[in-house]
Amino acid sequence: MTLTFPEQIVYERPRAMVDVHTHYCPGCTHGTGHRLISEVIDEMGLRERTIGVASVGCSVFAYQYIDVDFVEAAHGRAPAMATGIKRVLPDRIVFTYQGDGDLASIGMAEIVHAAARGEGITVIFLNNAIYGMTGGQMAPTTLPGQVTASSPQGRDVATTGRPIRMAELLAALDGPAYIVRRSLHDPANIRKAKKAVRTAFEVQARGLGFALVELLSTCPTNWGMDPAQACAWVAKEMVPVYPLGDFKVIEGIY
Amino acid sequence: MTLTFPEQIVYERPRAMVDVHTHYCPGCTHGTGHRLISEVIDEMGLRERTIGVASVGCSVFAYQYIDVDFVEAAHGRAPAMATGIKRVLPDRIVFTYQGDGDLASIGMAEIVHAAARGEGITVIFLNNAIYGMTGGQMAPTTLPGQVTASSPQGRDVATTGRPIRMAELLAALDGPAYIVRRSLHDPANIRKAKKAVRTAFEVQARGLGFALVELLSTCPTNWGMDPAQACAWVAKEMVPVYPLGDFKVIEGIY
Amino acid sequence: MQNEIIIAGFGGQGVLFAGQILAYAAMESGKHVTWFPSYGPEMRGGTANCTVIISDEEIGAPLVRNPTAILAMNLPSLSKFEPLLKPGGTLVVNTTLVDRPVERDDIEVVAIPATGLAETLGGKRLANMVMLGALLAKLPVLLPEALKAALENHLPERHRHLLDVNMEALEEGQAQCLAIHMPVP
Amino acid sequence: MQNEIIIAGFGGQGVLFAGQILAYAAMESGKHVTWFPSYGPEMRGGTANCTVIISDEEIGAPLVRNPTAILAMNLPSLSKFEPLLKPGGTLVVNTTLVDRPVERDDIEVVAIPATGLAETLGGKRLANMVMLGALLAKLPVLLPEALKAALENHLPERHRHLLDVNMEALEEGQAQCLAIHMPVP
Amino acid sequence: MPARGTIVVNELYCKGCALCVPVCPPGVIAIDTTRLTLKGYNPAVLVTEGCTGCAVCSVVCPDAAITVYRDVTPRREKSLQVSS
Amino acid sequence: MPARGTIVVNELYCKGCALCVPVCPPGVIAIDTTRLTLKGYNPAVLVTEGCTGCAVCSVVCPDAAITVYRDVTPRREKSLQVSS
Amino acid sequence: MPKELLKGNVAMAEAAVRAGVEAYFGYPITPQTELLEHMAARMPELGRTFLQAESEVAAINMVYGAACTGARVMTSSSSPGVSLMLEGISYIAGTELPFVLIDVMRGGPGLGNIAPAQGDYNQMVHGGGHGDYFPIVLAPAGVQEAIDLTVLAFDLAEKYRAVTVVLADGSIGQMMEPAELPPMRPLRSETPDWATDGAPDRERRKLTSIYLEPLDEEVANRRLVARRIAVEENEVRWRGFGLEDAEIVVVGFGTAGRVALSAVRAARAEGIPAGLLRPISLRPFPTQALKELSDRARTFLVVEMNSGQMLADVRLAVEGRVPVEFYGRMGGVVPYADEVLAEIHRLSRKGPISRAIRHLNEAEGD
Amino acid sequence: MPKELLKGNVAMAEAAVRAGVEAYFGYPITPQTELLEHMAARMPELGRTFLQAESEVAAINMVYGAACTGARVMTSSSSPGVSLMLEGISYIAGTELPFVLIDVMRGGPGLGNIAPAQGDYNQMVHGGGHGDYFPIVLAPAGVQEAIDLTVLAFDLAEKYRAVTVVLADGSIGQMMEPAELPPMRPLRSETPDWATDGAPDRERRKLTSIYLEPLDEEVANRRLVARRIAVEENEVRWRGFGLEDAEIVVVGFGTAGRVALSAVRAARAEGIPAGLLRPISLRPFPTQALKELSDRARTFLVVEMNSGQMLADVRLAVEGRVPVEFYGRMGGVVPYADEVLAEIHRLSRKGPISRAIRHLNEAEGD
Ligand SMILES: Cc1ncc(C[n+]2csc(CCOP(=O)(O)OP(=O)(O)O)c2C)c(N)n1
Ligand SMILES: Cc1ncc(C[n+]2csc(CCOP(=O)(O)OP(=O)(O)O)c2C)c(N)n1
Ligand code: SF4
Ligand code: SF4
Ligand code: SF4
Ligand code: SF4
Repeated sequence: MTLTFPEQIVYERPRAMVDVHTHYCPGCTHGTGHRLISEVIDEMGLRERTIGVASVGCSVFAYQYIDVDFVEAAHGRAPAMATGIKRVLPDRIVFTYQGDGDLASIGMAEIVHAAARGEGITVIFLNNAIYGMTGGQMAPTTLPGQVTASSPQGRDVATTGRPIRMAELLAALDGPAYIVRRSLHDPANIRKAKKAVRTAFEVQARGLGFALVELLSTCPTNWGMDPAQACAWVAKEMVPVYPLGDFKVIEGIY
Repeated sequence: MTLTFPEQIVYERPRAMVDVHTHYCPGCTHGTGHRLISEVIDEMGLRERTIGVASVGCSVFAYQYIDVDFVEAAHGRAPAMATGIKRVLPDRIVFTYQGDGDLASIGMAEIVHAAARGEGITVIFLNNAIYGMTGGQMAPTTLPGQVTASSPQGRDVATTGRPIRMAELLAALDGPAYIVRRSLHDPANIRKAKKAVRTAFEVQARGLGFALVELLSTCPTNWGMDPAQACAWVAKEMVPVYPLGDFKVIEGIY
Repeated sequence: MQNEIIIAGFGGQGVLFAGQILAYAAMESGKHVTWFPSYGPEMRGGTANCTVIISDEEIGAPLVRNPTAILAMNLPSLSKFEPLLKPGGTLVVNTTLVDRPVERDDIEVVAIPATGLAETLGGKRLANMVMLGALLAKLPVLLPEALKAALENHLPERHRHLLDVNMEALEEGQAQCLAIHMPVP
Repeated sequence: MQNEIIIAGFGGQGVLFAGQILAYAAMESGKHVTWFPSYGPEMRGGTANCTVIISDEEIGAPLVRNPTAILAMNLPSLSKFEPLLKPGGTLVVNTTLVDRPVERDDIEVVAIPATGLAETLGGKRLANMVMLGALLAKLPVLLPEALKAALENHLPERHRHLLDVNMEALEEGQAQCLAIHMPVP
Repeated sequence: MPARGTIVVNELYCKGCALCVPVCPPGVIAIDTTRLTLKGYNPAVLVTEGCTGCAVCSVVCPDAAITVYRDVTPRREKSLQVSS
Repeated sequence: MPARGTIVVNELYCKGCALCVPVCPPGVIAIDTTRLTLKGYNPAVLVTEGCTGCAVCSVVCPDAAITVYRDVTPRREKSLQVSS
Repeated sequence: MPKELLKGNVAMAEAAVRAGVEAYFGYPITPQTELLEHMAARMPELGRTFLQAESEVAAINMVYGAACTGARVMTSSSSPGVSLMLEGISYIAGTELPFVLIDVMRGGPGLGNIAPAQGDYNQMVHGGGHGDYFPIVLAPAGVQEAIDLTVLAFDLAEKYRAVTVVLADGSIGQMMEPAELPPMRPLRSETPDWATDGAPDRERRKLTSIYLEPLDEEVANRRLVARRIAVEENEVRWRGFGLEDAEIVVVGFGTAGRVALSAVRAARAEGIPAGLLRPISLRPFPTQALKELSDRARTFLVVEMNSGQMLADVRLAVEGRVPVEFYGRMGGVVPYADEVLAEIHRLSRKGPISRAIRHLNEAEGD
Repeated sequence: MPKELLKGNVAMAEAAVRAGVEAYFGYPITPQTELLEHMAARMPELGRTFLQAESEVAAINMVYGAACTGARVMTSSSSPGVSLMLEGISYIAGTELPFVLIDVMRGGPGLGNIAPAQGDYNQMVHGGGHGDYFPIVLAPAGVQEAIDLTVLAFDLAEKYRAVTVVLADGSIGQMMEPAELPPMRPLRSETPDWATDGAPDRERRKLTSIYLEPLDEEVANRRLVARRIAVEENEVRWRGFGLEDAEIVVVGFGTAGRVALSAVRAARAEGIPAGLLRPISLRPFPTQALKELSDRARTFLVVEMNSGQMLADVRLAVEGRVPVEFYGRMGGVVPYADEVLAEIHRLSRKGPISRAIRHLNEAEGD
């Protein structure tokens, strides 16, 4: 849009976001995740040297929404694909955008090894405690007792174990430089999340190593809630299981 | 052999070890690992209700040496295969025997998820810091600077990361009941290792959950050392990187 | 003798369920029947549709290019399917959500404010039954009783309390249809 | 004209290297040649062998059922390969490690205490060259010079200092062969 | 006197999720149930006076549908430079 | 008086790795370089008097090739029952 | 049992339950997911094993383990997920264990889409995994057949100790039709004599796919080939329509076969002597039946939802005696009956080369 | 360059280096490992990328990423490892990216053994992965050819934006022969116009294998089919021996082809009119050449180190004009020339059915 007094704009849609209506459900915080990344790409001026790696999940179409070169990985393999790109183009900014089924279930080996190698990539990990794309089955991150399409009686920890806390797990490795967890359920947390996303890109730009930001996210559709309820559920149910905070921050990042 | 005074025997080859010459190189502590498991199976009287899962590595023929029902898994997938067995035969004792390439490299997803689910299996994990079977390539457990067939200049942590310490990594999960590291390089440590292996089988027999014993092991052949040097190298080089000890022991095991 | 019916609308309008009720009714009337949905994430937020084929003999293709009847519950559905309807076929339009006239003149049109009527009966969600009722009035592929029986037997437990209003919606659809539909000259 | 030579012994006896030297010599003498090893873990601890085929024309199969010559550096190798040797073929046996006589009488046998001789020359590991020397003396498939040149050019750097003793071992093998080998009546 | 501002909701993006409604401090945003966007959603709209241009709605909007304008005060201008 | 014992090395299993040699407290085990086993290894053997039957060699033997005998003392017997 | 209106995925799942499946391991993927979800609800309530694996790789290896114990076990997936299972499938085949895989095919290659397709024909029928092994492959064309073949799959898998695949396209999984489920079978009472179930009082058992000595591996391979031959002799299944006097024989499986049925009916209604052979068993393939038809028919038309994979098997049966033409749609496109009818018209007029092939050449430009 | 005595695995690795490969990602597996090890030494010293991946799954997806940037990239593995790569291969094919895979085949199925075998023919030639895609497959029969085909593989991969496979059996990887390496090529200087390399001053690019709309996916599928047709027209390669007057045509690839050469030579020495056709490109397959021969020859004998996989492609070419017999060894057994010669003798006498088939039936018992 053309503006007569541009200096009056307090907030405007990031340039790095493509001007299209997304396929995400109303209120799905995947959109928020995309927005934060786009804002950071704008602020850091990375648009022309960034390569995004979309994963298989509801965010499969991330490549349609963020205005940088993009590839679409196989389910769970985004970190391996990003490794392939970063190794041949070390001066580019390479990030993956992955859901919890993608990263914590089928993609466990690839994320652990990318982190252990200290691969110089940025991973934005959206944890919504469920498989959204396929219609709401249990993820490794699903909460105890949570009813999903593949845990109709509620997740039974006796047979399926407790939720996997990826940030804590990866922080147990020597490789990573920056591992934190934030949430997208309210303005204050979204602002913190934005800072973390920016740091995660700066870590890469400064060549400090592997950076991952876990973002607690909503899936109103498969949780069977309206968007506001979903945000409240994140605060009430998810945050206690997935404490927000910094799990690994090497010297020199802050 | 027939013994006139059986009561005089202080030590004899465990009954659970098949009477064959193994294919292992002279002094390779894979043999020691097999022996400890066999002793425990004898002592606990498990021979007739145990199912072993051999993995792909030099121990691929474990099924020929330990006298229980045995299956041979695909490379890295032993924990998944063991899960399949244990789920349909919950009252049997199911254990896997895996090398570090098998468990820590290609098998990362399967071991992490089996541990996270708290799968009621016992995992004996031999860490010899190299791929033995295929002729001495780098493993995720290879020490910094260690020369291998695929790290001819010595492992470069800048491009391949630091060694993955599996016991510490898995201990970061909520699922496992018992995660310890021991070593096979001298009599005192072998005795401790034996106790740990026994505990790991007891944890399963008592239905307490997932148990894993990481055993530091030698590969004289691919390390280019004689067996005694190899044991010394474990003590001098490996133990500092892979500290021995208990990393997770839930209530009620000891 | 084979009838091919496409029911299309927004995700929330119960088009898949309407198709299933039709299919149950056909089955219980001893006919061959197939129900084929649009599926997967492309449905998310967007539009949904299903194809119900009712026949006296074994059914071959589960999808047809030119159906014999279409229930268009919103504008996008009308735009997408009107051109495909077989000449002489039946088009039921939910005029509440469709603000333009039908374009073709080689088909039978039933224009009915289904959503509007549904609201008077107890809620938008009943529009699908109103449309079904209207269809049967125009195209007697099945006996209304069969549809009612299907509703009776297959309305999910959690909606049991809505059985009566669903029945009324069906009847209202039929009644209105005979009254209001405008055959093309 | 094609010669097929199998060299077999314990892992540590340098049978693969002996085969490679033979192959280099053949290549540098302008012949077609293939070197095919036994490989993989089954070698571990156990025995190793390789097949070297030297020919004047393009070589087909890289493995043969009945070779024209065999170098048996230990007992298991003799037992395994003696029966396979082509009638009239050449069998070189390392008598130091083989305590039984050769069984077949339709072949040419060179019995030589290669390991023993090697020790006198500077170490067991030279037995492979002694065997090679003996083979060439009996079966002049290549010129001894070619073999020496091959050693010269392809002995790994870290063994360079052993070049001379390797040469001697070759010569010793040749010399002994003419002296000691026992043609079958 | 309180800062004055306004918002523009782009109906190409807005899905009427209503996340912006409760977070608005002066409570001047509401969902317009009388209209459907081209995509079939009831859009958010500024319903009364009082927008301070605090931009909190834009922070929660998953679809980056909101543009926020406000009278520039020196303080804000400084912080603007910081963040862009 | 020190306990007396002896070992038998099964040459079907022994690979002459020599791990048992240095760990033997009285140092009575050695590798016999004059003989090859059927598998082609120089086996370990008990070379002199003095084996106490402490069984430490059997603890390190990767091939479970060693059987250890010793005069039974009550103490040892007790601990035996414990571990079996 | 009375007929019910059942969705293909649910019907196959419940059929497996009634056939006595003891353990299910799987991973969600569209358009197969309802199958897994039905198992998630049913298996625990019956005290049987359901586990959502961390991946298809893990799922197939869990199946491998469970199969070693002699249990009736299965998994299900769709195209990309099945690709991830191929190493495990090869291992299970090499270990000569029975199990059932249901592949509900979607558009490919790669991530492709979730629409119905038949692009996994070669992958399943001709062994996508490494080495020589021969799964039995059954292709349903409707919900009732999907039920019947699922039950049959378990019996054949155990009879031949063979990997058995129910190869359905997405439309079979997603559509609803009236169908009758079989009665609930009792669970298997005894354990096969090869199972590694850690049982007392017998010689220990080993199950593995490794034979380090090639001659031993060859013996194992021969057992597999021998079973393949036995399967080819005993288990061929197909359905025909109007073949008695057919001059134009249309061949298609699964949904493509249904579409072809509509087209053939329409053609006959116009007096064109067309007929349909719909292979039900893809391996073993109805080679003999096609051979015999090729002595009578004037021409063959193969219809597939892929670029022409079964086509090769038809041509191997016909061996050039009569022309074999092809009409295929790819990438998740389900052909309409009128497209196939147009091909039949063309052939009945001995027209120009197939439209399908024409498209393909047109595409050469881009 | 002068000839050197080179091991096949090392020769292929160095050939790739000289052909300008910029990145190698792989995972150790016998009998391919020396290839990876050579890359581990060479690539870093040249400032290029070598990374030992955590698995074959990771390796192929690293290749996928690197290929997206337009870099010359490759991986190598052996049978079970290749099975794990199939999902990734299908993705790369669906994204229309070039890359080179070297598969040094071993005995299977399952873990099998590490001996030379040809059991991955169907997996590689007929698309082991899901969906319709068509790798170019080249099969060397010696070290020199392994070098030449490795270099060619990169050129063809880029020319057709196709997955290109060098399909070698274990013996090719393990044997040493005198061979000449090509000169070192300069590295690629410009980037293809489809590459996602994050470059400034141009429209952003997307590379993906997803086409949610079936009609779009079908267009992509047609591009793949069109390339397949172009490849079939331009890239067929094979070698013949004594075909001019051959009544018995032996067909074999790779090591089986070499063994057959010895047998055919011996047969001709005995005055038997035998000839050899050794396919070098398995896809595209030398169908035309075989078709023409089938008009002259009396009978065909296919020799493979598997249960008869290429056999089907030969039969499709011959279309029943003359008998096609088969002799195969499986599980890592390399046939000796005398076995093939015996088959030729039998055929020259028009003897009973093939010994190979005979074994198979014998085996039926067990
Ligand atoms: C190999 C493979 N397996 C399974 C699938 C099906 N699949 C697509 S997305 C998905 C899970 C997505 O969940 P998540 O990663 O949590 O992302 P979300 O949709 O919740 O954002 C699955 C299982 C697939 N596409 N490929
Ligand atoms: C899918 C697959 N990839 C690779 C291999 C080759 N391979 C066999 S064993 C092995 C590594 C073994 O190393 P480790 O697990 O450390 O056991 P070790 O031999 O050292 O005891 C590899 C890579 C294989 N058999 N299968
Ligand atoms: S299904 Fe869930 S995760 Fe996916 S777009 Fe909708 S709300 Fe977001
Ligand atoms: S190679 Fe290493 S690990 Fe393998 S048997 Fe020999 S010493 Fe042991
Ligand atoms: S948050 Fe954004 S999308 Fe949601 S209602 Fe407000 S403006 Fe619309
Ligand atoms: S430790 Fe065992 S194998 Fe090694 S030398 Fe002693 S007895 Fe022999």
